[in-house]
This record gives sequence, structure tokens and C-alpha cells, in this order.
Amino acid sequence: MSIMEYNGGSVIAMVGKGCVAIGSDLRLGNQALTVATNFEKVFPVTDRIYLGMSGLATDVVTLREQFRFRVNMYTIKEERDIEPEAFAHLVSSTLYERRFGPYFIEPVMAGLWKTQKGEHKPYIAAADLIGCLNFAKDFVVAGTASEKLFGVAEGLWEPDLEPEDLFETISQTLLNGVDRDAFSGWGAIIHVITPDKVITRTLKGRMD
Amino acid sequence: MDHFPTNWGRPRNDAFDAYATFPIHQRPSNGPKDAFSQGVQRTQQPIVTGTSVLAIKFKDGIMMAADNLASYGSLARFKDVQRLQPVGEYTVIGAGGDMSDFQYIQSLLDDLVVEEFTNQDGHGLGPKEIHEYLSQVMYGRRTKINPLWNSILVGGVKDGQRFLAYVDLLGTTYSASTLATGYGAYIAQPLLRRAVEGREDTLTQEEATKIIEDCMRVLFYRDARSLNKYQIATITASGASISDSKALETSWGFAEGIRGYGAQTQ
Amino acid sequence: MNTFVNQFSTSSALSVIRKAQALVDDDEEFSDAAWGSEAGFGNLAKGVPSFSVPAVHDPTAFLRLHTDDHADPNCRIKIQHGTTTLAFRFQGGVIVAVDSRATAGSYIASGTVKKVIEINPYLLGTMAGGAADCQYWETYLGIQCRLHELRNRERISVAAASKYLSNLVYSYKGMGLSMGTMICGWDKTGPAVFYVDSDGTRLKGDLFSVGSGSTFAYGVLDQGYRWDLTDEEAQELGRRSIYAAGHRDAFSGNTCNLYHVKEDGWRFLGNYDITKMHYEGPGDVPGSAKTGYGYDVRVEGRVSSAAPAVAS
Amino acid sequence: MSSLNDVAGPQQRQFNPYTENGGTILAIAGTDFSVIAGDTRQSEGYNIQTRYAPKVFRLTDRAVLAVNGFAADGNMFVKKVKQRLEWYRHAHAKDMPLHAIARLIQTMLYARRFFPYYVYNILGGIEDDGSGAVYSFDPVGSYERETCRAAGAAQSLVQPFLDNQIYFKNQQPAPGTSFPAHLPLPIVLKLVIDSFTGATERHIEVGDGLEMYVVLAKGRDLSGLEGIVGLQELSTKSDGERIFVIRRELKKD
Amino acid sequence: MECSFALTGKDYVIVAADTTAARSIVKMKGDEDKIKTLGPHLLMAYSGEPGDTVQFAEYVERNIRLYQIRNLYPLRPASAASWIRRSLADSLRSRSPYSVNLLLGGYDTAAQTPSLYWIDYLGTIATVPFACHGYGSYFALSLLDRYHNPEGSLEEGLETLKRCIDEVAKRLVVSPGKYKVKVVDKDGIREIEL
Amino acid sequence: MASASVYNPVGFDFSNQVRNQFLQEKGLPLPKATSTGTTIVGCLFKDGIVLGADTRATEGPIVADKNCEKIHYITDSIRCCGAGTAADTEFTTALISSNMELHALSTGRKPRVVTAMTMLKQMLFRYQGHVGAALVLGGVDATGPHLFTIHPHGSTDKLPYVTMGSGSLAAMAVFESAWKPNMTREEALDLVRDAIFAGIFNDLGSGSNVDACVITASHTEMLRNFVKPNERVEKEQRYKFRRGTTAWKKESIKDLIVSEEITPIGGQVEAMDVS
Repeated sequence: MSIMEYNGGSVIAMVGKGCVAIGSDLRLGNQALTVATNFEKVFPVTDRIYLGMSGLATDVVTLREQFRFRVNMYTIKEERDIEPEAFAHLVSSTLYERRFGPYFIEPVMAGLWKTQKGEHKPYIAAADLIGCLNFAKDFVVAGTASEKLFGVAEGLWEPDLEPEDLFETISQTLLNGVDRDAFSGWGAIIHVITPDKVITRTLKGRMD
Repeated sequence: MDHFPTNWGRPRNDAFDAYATFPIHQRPSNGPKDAFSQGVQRTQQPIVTGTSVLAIKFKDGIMMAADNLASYGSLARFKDVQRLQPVGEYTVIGAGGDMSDFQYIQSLLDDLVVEEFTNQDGHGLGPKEIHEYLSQVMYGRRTKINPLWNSILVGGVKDGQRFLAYVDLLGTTYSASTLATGYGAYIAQPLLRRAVEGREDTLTQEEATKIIEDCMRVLFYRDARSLNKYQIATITASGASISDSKALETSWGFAEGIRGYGAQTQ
Repeated sequence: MNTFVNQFSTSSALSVIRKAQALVDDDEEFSDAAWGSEAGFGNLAKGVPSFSVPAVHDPTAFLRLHTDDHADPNCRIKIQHGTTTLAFRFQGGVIVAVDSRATAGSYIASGTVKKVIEINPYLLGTMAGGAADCQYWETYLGIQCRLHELRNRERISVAAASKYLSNLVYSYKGMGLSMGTMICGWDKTGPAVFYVDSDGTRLKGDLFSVGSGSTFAYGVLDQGYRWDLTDEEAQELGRRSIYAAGHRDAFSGNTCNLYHVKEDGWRFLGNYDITKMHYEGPGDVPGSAKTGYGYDVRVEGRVSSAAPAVAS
Repeated sequence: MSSLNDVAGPQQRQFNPYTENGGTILAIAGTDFSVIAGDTRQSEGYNIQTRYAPKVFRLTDRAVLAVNGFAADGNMFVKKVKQRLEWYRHAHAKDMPLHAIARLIQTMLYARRFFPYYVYNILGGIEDDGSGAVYSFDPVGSYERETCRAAGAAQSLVQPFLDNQIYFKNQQPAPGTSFPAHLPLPIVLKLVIDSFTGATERHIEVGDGLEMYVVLAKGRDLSGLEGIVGLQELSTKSDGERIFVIRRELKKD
Repeated sequence: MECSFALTGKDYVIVAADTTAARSIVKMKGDEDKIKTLGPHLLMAYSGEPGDTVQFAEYVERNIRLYQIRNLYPLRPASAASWIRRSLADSLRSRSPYSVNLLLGGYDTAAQTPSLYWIDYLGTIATVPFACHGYGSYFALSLLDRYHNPEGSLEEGLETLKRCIDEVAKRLVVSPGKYKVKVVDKDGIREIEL
Repeated sequence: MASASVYNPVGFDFSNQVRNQFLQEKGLPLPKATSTGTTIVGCLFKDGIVLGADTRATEGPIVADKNCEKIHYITDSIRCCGAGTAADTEFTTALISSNMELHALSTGRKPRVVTAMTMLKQMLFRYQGHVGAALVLGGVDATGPHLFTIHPHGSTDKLPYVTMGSGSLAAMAVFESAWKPNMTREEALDLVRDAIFAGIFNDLGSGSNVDACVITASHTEMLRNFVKPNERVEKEQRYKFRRGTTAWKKESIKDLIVSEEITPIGGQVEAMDVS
């Protein structure tokens, strides 16, 4: 059992047409034992940026606090919201700082960034546990079910999905991915971020 | 048996985590290990070894090459070893790995050929049969955990059919239009694939020789256990022939312009 | 003193044997039976099965090195495991309930495993531990039970069948087998449940649960168990206990298979999806409350807080 | 006297008799057909040994066996199964039925319980009653009959995708409709191809070529196979079950 | 072997912990109180590495007390849980980490809500309606899934707790004999004899 | 107890290491970071240098990134290809790039390739191989074109053509058989492409596309996705789901558009008299 599997959990993010979606399962485990089924792993950073973290649950909580602190500092200093790309690098450098004693999490970020013209463009990224960023144009995954999610997403994802279609695709990917993983599942939560609203839905997933 | 809930159904292991030690700070130290990478410590390294063997298919048959070196560790111990061996009328085998094991295989094959000859039934052993025989021998020995430490290429032409295949100490077999063992699988194989794939039926013997020579040269440049003296076996419908040892022309001219390994300029 | 010569000469009788040995794969010896009407029964054809063992110093360690995914998550030969099975005796017979998940590492290899092995119309065996071990040996036990019937003109007792299995696996103790099974059935003495495992343990009892999720099943089972349960109550208790294990244990789940053994033999009652039981209950079956088993479903709308609900 | 073939002495304990040769296999059963597929790459570590090494083998006119794992074990195992089937044919003058082959494979695998074949097997074909069937095995012989199954290096990538597309897991049907229990052949073939192209994208050990065997029940017409490029028939009789192979290229990187 | 349980009900939290102090195979003491009162409405059951447990519990107790002295009001349960988790997570990065598992039960007088937190020695936190630590959790969690009632009266809560204790006594090889049970509600903390 | 300051000094933070070692000793193997199996190459030609790289990043046998960028910017006329632990190559080159900029500013001269090489080898040597970056450094400066390889432990090498990564043997074979001095730009670019191809098609750790970078005394040209030999074929069918396929329990919508509605109170306000 690897330390990354100790608490279980998986996260995924996908790009749609002018929107992004990010979701996680809800399990908090203690190896094979399921302790709680209400442990969300995706957190809002700004209105239009969400951060998901899978891995060791204590580090998820610690880093959530730390990122909130750093983002607040950024907002105070710069007097503006952080943009997704800047946030991705903030995450990356925070993790790489601990190159030789890493936090055991793999972050996944999804957000919308504003172009000069005021349009909102989708942005997703993932990083490994020491902060190597992976920018993708389609989808990124992390967690104990990452292999399974890669497989399903590679089959199901299509470009230019409308928010509602994107919701279906990411939900199906996540649910079917975690159903083949012993350490993830027990319900799921999805956030679809569009320029004018964020839709959050709790899915009816397998409870075993 | 370990009846702790999370350990159910695993193979019995009394040395590991014997009694219900669920919280990890109470678990006996059992550092990470990877059976696949650590199980292959070849401490019983074969002693006198040969390096790569290359082989390709061409228009008229099969061409195979190997150098004449048998190393003793990093010592270039024997410089006139022939690692290509004709078997029967239609086949040549080339071996890398332990040379004494190869000699044992040669004796096995000699017996086999003699036996086949004494039968006088009008059948001759072709490359396919010899490869099958070798793969059975090799797989059988691996199953006894007493392997013959070789990787062998078998090539030949019989009844108008070209045949080229590989077998190694685990009994793994495969065939392709270009094959290389040992270090050659990493260095020569990319070149061979690029030169041969899709042209197996048009390559002439001269072109094939040229390809093999180029690869042997690159191998000599980059494989520290290789020798600038090698043989080429050609197997066509008219039979197998193994050339005399030849040397390669090499050039090391580019080295003149280089000074040091870093900031040095003089 | 000419052993050396013997070994390496190519013409001596010994070398001929040596070569023959090198060629013949030694794991199976083909008897004439393989040609006749018994062909196709693998190593069962010869009556007592034989197994090939690797020619290494410590075969058990060898097996563990390559198949134990706990000591080494990278081991490639992943033998499927993980399970919750339970069986209990009550006034109306024996209830046998199992889940259907098989995991290899963290990967759920299957969600449709049949973990109750129907040995004969009066005998059931459950499967926990190595799936292959249970399937193979209980099939083999089925053969032996049938032979017993033919020899003695009466059905084998549950005690005898379980003893047979126990003796069988005990002879392989220390080789790396892994199975924990309950042999359940009805014989002249009435309903009986025996627990047999690969250590050689054999226990007679009223109530057993085996496997990674067994503790969770016990938690529900013990609290609801009485000897004088009605058939419906007992069946519901079996389902509910397997659900509890499926919900809390990562290595158990998917569906629950339920069997009831009575005097006239066992009866398969149904296959219940655990997630469906969580949200909606087992459906329209006798004994069920027709509501979801899930905690959040059961307590929906109830809160511990004493604060007045905020008007939305 | 100790002979060369005696039990290995301590010096050979470091020899690892297994290796892994990558690749993925999968099989899907329909109402009256089965599709059994595998990629053709054989690799060891980061090295491609050959771009064409078949993993799927025709056993009889109605049974196809796919093997994956350690190639030498796999080839040897298939050879032995074929030998047993040959003997059966000589003894009984007919081909062994599919469910019997499945049990045969179990006992053969279990005979090596203590020195396992490192082979994941999937057996696909047509049962006596004319239905398509897939049996999947673990390396020591536990098996079950299923509708679809992926095994090998990319099993965890492919299987959840099939769960979703074949079993319609986690999907609610549109109101008033229900999902079919078995998909038609053309859809199945499309799913197989997409599974493999997807796995090739994300798993380094999958690629080069794809071989799909299609077994059709006795008397079934060829609907669903018309117009398929590179279709090749392998059946020995034309009035029994029929067996076809379709080959496709996959990415080679 | 140590076991602790906690569950919420209508307007209260019950926290129970066994009372054995063991050293290897020896039971040193049979009436050890392993539930610390951290404030007027806050209870903490602790278990884990002997030594660490009491040291950490006292460290927490003093700091929470200090907060109350400084600010004239106690930390609310959610804030206390967050602070305790943080202390534990930080200690894990030091040379001598505390190996302590905690159940934190409190009653938030402002929101009139009982709350329960499950915290393990890595600093993982979960908000749950019921919780267990130790081997008891393997038996009690499924049982609580089945019987726990978030609106249950105190009597019903104690009844459920008794079920847990009975089950553990029945199935756990070395099960603790006696438990100390404390309840926190709007009136504060009190001990209950089972 | 360790203080929980959020202000960290520069450099690596080792505070988790004690904990991680503790966890590892208890039998929880630490996870591996993304590594780039990788083929990276560089060769000299008549006017300068061509660097090349594939674009696959792997985590074990899984492709984590199909089109990552492995040719990193150092200065305008110096680039560096990275193999090994992906994060290490990323951050090491970024650090050296910024140091080179500072160096250039403080000396007022165009930076030299040997300076970057020395900085890199000193840094990697300091970390004794724990920073797992294997680099190919190339560039053109006042003293001409230079090409180096830098190994994770800090050793360097200087050759007219170099390769690194898991596909280095395959790529080197191509160079050894076809490289010659004083090639033209096109010849060099073709050779680099062939070398990367050898890696992509023969080494499983390398794959996807070819990136190349041509550096001459006057100009640096970054050819991102120079050749794309591995485009995914179109899927056989579409996988869009009917809306409403997924069952969900709860929905909440956060509206990001702040709409203000003005409700005039206090009766009709008379229009201001502006006349």
C-alpha cells in the first residue's frame, strides 16, 4: 500500500466549450476501512478557479489552508483576483519547495481566465507531488483511480461540450472510473464552472 | 494464515506483519521492494560472454552478424570466438550471453542433427524446427530455474521460406524482419528497423551487407564489450555461408576538435 | 569415480537421460488416462491432483515474492482476494450470504463473482481468500462427495465433507494456499455450518463470517441474531449484514448473493445490488422494510442540532 | 552424485524466471457472437521486442483463447491447451464444448498453483446453446463467465470504459426506455477499436497492431461484418460456427 | 487494546473510552480516564502511543485554557478541532511526532449544535455523526450505520453505545473491560455510569 | 513543536522529510514523481546548433502528458533540453535561466553557454544526484556554438552530437551513422528529426511529437511540434450522453453575475430641474 493510497480518493477536471468542470469522489478511508463519505477534495480558490487535491488527507487539509492563505496574500498585494495560470505556478512552486520532503498530494486545477477582450477561456492543469505542471487541452486526472479515469476519459471525452453535456461526460467518467477502484468512490461531487455561474451537483454514485 | 481483515486472501507470510498490526506505526519495518526489479539481480552473471547478434531478412534470405569477442567481465578475453554457427543445411544460429552455455547448446544441436541424419527419412531440420527445439530447451531450463544464459537468433531459409526468430534464457520467443540481441536491441535495432521494415522483399545482398556493416560500426563505436572484427552469415536458398572475420573502417576524426569536457578551450 | 566424465560425455546412457530431462517438460506426466474418456479433466483425471513446485530453495518464499501484493505492490501476478461471506444457523435452517467483489491490488477485478459454490443440492461452500483455491478445492470436494454417495448409498454428512476438505488443505499447509470457507448444509443431524480454513482449522458453529469485511458483518449480525428468527427476518439480516460490510470495507461490495438451506436442500433467493440496497432497499422481498439501508437515507431529514431550522 | 539438472543450488536464487511482455487483451460476448481482441506489441521494459506477436489464438471453430502476461508462459500454455483439445478430439470425435474448455483451463492453471503461469487468460466463443460467451481467468485458475472483460497491462484503462458502454453502468435510460442487454456486432467492433486506440494513447505498452477475432454462432448470417476491410475467415467448415479475424494498425510510438 | 467511541444525538454528544492502561501484555491500571475536558462544552477522547497521548492531551488542554483566559470566552468546537488538527499535523513534521488518535466532541452553544470530529495521528480530520478509534471501529461502525439515530434521546444514544461495547466485548480478542462515558450538552459536561 | 510559519526562506524546505522517512520505514513506499522517459538530442551544424526532443511524459507505464515541452528557455540564444524527473528539469532550468539573466544584467554582456553549463553542473553536483535532471544544453555565444550534456550528478560532456534520456541509445545510433561536420540547416534538422523518430518509435518511454530548436548566431527558432507523426485517429463513434443520464442528489448554483435591481422608494422622484 502506497502512502498515496492510504486515504484513497480521486480527482478529475475536463475542458468544455467556454467552460470547465472539476470533480472528486467523497471517500475518506483509513486503508480498507471507510471512515467518512463526505470528504470533498475540491475547493474554490476564487469565483472561477477550483482546486482539487487527492492523496494523503492530512496534507489535503493542510495545503488547502496554505493555498487559501497564499491566494489571500496575493489578492491583497495585487488588488485583483489571481488568474488560473498564476495560481497553477503558485501551486507548483509551493510543492517544489518541498522537493525532498514532499506533501503527498497531486493537485488538479480548473478555472476560467479572462482574455484582454473580456472573454472567458477554459484552463485546466495538474501537477505531480513535487509540482511538475501538466497543462492539457482535454482532461487531467489524479488519485488512486487515475489509471482508470485516464482510460474512460480517453474514450468518452469530446471537444466543445456545452456545460450540461460536459457535466454528463465528466460524471460518467468519474463514476465509472472510481467504480473499478477499491479506494475511491462512495459518491461524488462535480463543479461546472461557466462564465456566469458555478453549478455544483452531488452525484448518486455507488456506495460500496 | 493472516486473518487480519485487510490481509485476507493474500499468500501466507509468517515473516511479514504476523499479528494484526493495523496502525502503521506498529507495523514491523518492511521497506519498499519491487520483486521485478530486485529479483533480477544477476549476481550469477555469466562468466565469459558475447555481446550483440544482429540479423535481418533480405530479398534472398537472411543475413546475420556477430563480432568475434568473448569478454571476461570487462576484459576482452578471447578475440577469435565464432558466435555464428550453422546447424544442418538451412540454418544459422547466433548467440549472445554465456559462451560455455552456447557451446553446450551447440553440442545439443550437433546431436540433434546427427540423429536426424541417421534417420535418413528424407526430412531435414529447417530453421523453424530448430527454433522450436531451442525454445523448448530454453523454456524447460528456465522452468527448472537453471537457465542457459543466452539469447539466440535463429535464421534460415527452407523450401523458399525465410525464417528469423529469437529465443532467450526465459524461453521468450518472437520473430520480426529485423532482430538484435543484447545491446544491439537498443542501438542497432532502430537503425535496422528504419532500413529494412517494408523492404524485406527488395533488399539485395549488397544492400543488406551495407546495412549490417553500418550497424556493426555503430555498435563498435558505442558498445564497450564489442570488437572491431566480425563475421557475417548469409543464408539463402543455396545454403548457408559464414564469412571470414573482417574488420571495420572507423573514423575518430571529430575528436580532434574537442578540448576537455566543459569550459576548457585549450 | 567417473561421474565427471558421465556428466559431460555425449554418448553415455546418463547423458541421454539428461537430454531427455532437459526436453520433457516435467510438470505433467501424461498417463493413458489423458487419451481416453477422461481426457480434458486436467490434473483431476488422475484422482489425486499433483502440482509442480519451482526448483528453488524455498518455494513458499518464491511464491510470495511473485504473488503477494501486500509486501510488494508491484508484483505482477496478482491473485484475486477480498471478500465478505457469512453463514448462520437458526430455527429455519441456514442462511448463506456473500458479496461478489474480487480485487487485485486496488483494482476491482470483478463485481460479479459467484462466491457460493454449489457443491451438491444439499451442500454449499463459500469462498474467501484465494478465489482459485476455493473454486478448485470445493469442486474437488464435490467430486469426492459424489463418490461418497456412490460408495455408501447415502449422502455425505456436512461434518464429513468439511473434515475431508480440512484434511485436504492441511496437507498443503505452509505452501501458500489461502482459503477460508464455510461448508453449510442439511444432513441427518439437521442444519450445520462448519468453518474450514487453510491453516487446517475446522470449527462447528452457529454463526460465522469470513473475509476482509467480516468484522463489519459481525457488527450487524450479532446485534440482530436470535435462534428463533423467522425465515424472512433471517434473510433480511443476511442481506443487511452483507450490505454493512460492502459499505464500510473497500474490498467488499457490488452485489449480495443470498441462499437459504432447508431440509429439502438449498435455494437461491436472489442477487441484490448493494448500492440499490443503500438507496432503495432490496426491493419487494419478504422481510424487507422497503427503505434504503444507507445511513444517510435512513436518517434523512433528521438533525442533531437543537437550533430552530432556518427558514429558507 | 549431483547432476546438472538437480534442484538449483543457492547460487541461482537470483534468477527471476518471470518477465512481463506488456500488451492488452479483451473479449466481448454478444447474443450470437463473440469478439476477442488483442494488440500485437511485445515489449520488455522500454524496449519493443517485436511489433507483431499474436496474443489471440484460435483453438477450435468456436473457441478463441487470448493470453497476456509473460509471453513464454503464454505460448507454452496455449500449446498445451491445443494439445489437450487435440487429444479430446481423437477420443471423442468432436470439438470440446466451450464451457468444458474453460474448466480444462482452470485445472491446467491450478496444476501450477505453486509455480504459476504468469498468464491472464480470456476465453471467448460460442456455447453449445448458440450464445456468445466470455470466460476470464486469473493466473492460478479462478474463472467466471462474463459479458465483457479486459486483461493485461491496460486492463484498468479499458475495463471501466467497457462497464460504461457495454453494461451501461451509472447511466439512467431515457424515461420509458431501457438499455439493451446485448449490443449488435457493428457497435461492439467500434467499441473494441476505440478501447484500443484509447489505451494506446495512454499506456506505453499498448500499440502497433490490433487483431480482432469474431466468432459467429452456427447459422448466423454475416450481418455486421459486411464491408469490413481486411476480413479474413479462419473457419474449417462453412456449416458450423464461423470464425473471422480483422486486423488494424495502431500507433507505433 | 484501546477502543473509543463517540456519537451525537439530539442536543448532545456522548464520548466513551476504555479505561485500561496497558504495557505490553500487562494491564497496569483499570480506571484510567482517557477523556479530557477541554472546556465547558468540549471533550476529547485520546488513544495511541502511551506517553504521547497524555502529553498531547495536556498540551491541548492548557492551550485551549489559555485561549479562554486571554479572550474571556472559549474556542468553539469547530475552531478547536481545526487548531488541534493543525498542532498534530505540525508535530508530525518534527523529530518526535505525537502518535495520538482523537475524538473531539463539543456542543456549540451559539449555534445550539452538537458536533463531533474524528482526528487521526496524521492530522486527518472528518466531521461525522458517530466515530470510533482502535480495533473497535471494525465492529462498531457498521453497527452504528444500522442503529444510530441523530435525533435519538440520551437514553437511546446510551443504548446504542451499549450495543457497540457489547459487540466489541463479544468479538474482539483482547477487549477492554470497562469504559468511561461522558456526555456534553447545553448544560455542560457530565459523566455517566453505564 | 515546529512552528507553522507560512513565510518560508528561499530554497528547499526539508520539514516534511522526517515525517516521510517515518512513514517509509513503516512500510509505506513513497510515491514516484512524473519522469520523462524521453529522447532528447542536440547536434552541431555549420551555423550553429539544433536541439530536439520528443513530447511524452510518463508516470510508470502511463502517459501523463502527451504533448509536454522539454526544450526549456535559458536565454535568447541558449536552450536546454531536460530528461529525468520532470519537475527537477523544469525548476532547475528556470532557476538557471533567471540566474543567467541576472548575470547578463550585472556584466552587461551577452551570456555564454559555458556559464550556464557551469551553473548547472555546480548546482546538480551540490545536490549529489538527488535533483534528477539529465540535460542537453546548447547555444551560440560570442565564442561560437557549444553543446553540452549534464548528468544528474553534475558531470558534463562536450561533443558535436549528444543524446540523453531512455531513447538516447536509439538516437545516438542515428547520429553515429549519419552525422557529419558542417551540415546545412536542413540536413541538421532532418538528422535531428530522424534521431528523435528513432527514440519515439523504438523506445516506449518516448513518443508523440517532435520539438526542435535551431540556434544560430543571429537567430533562435523554436519549432514546437515540428513534426506530428502520432496524431490520434478519429474515434469510430461519438460518446456524447443524453442530458439527464447521470443521477444526482443535490444541486446548488452559484451565480457569478451580480445583478442589482434598483427599487425606487419614497414615491415618485421628480425629475431634477436642470433648466
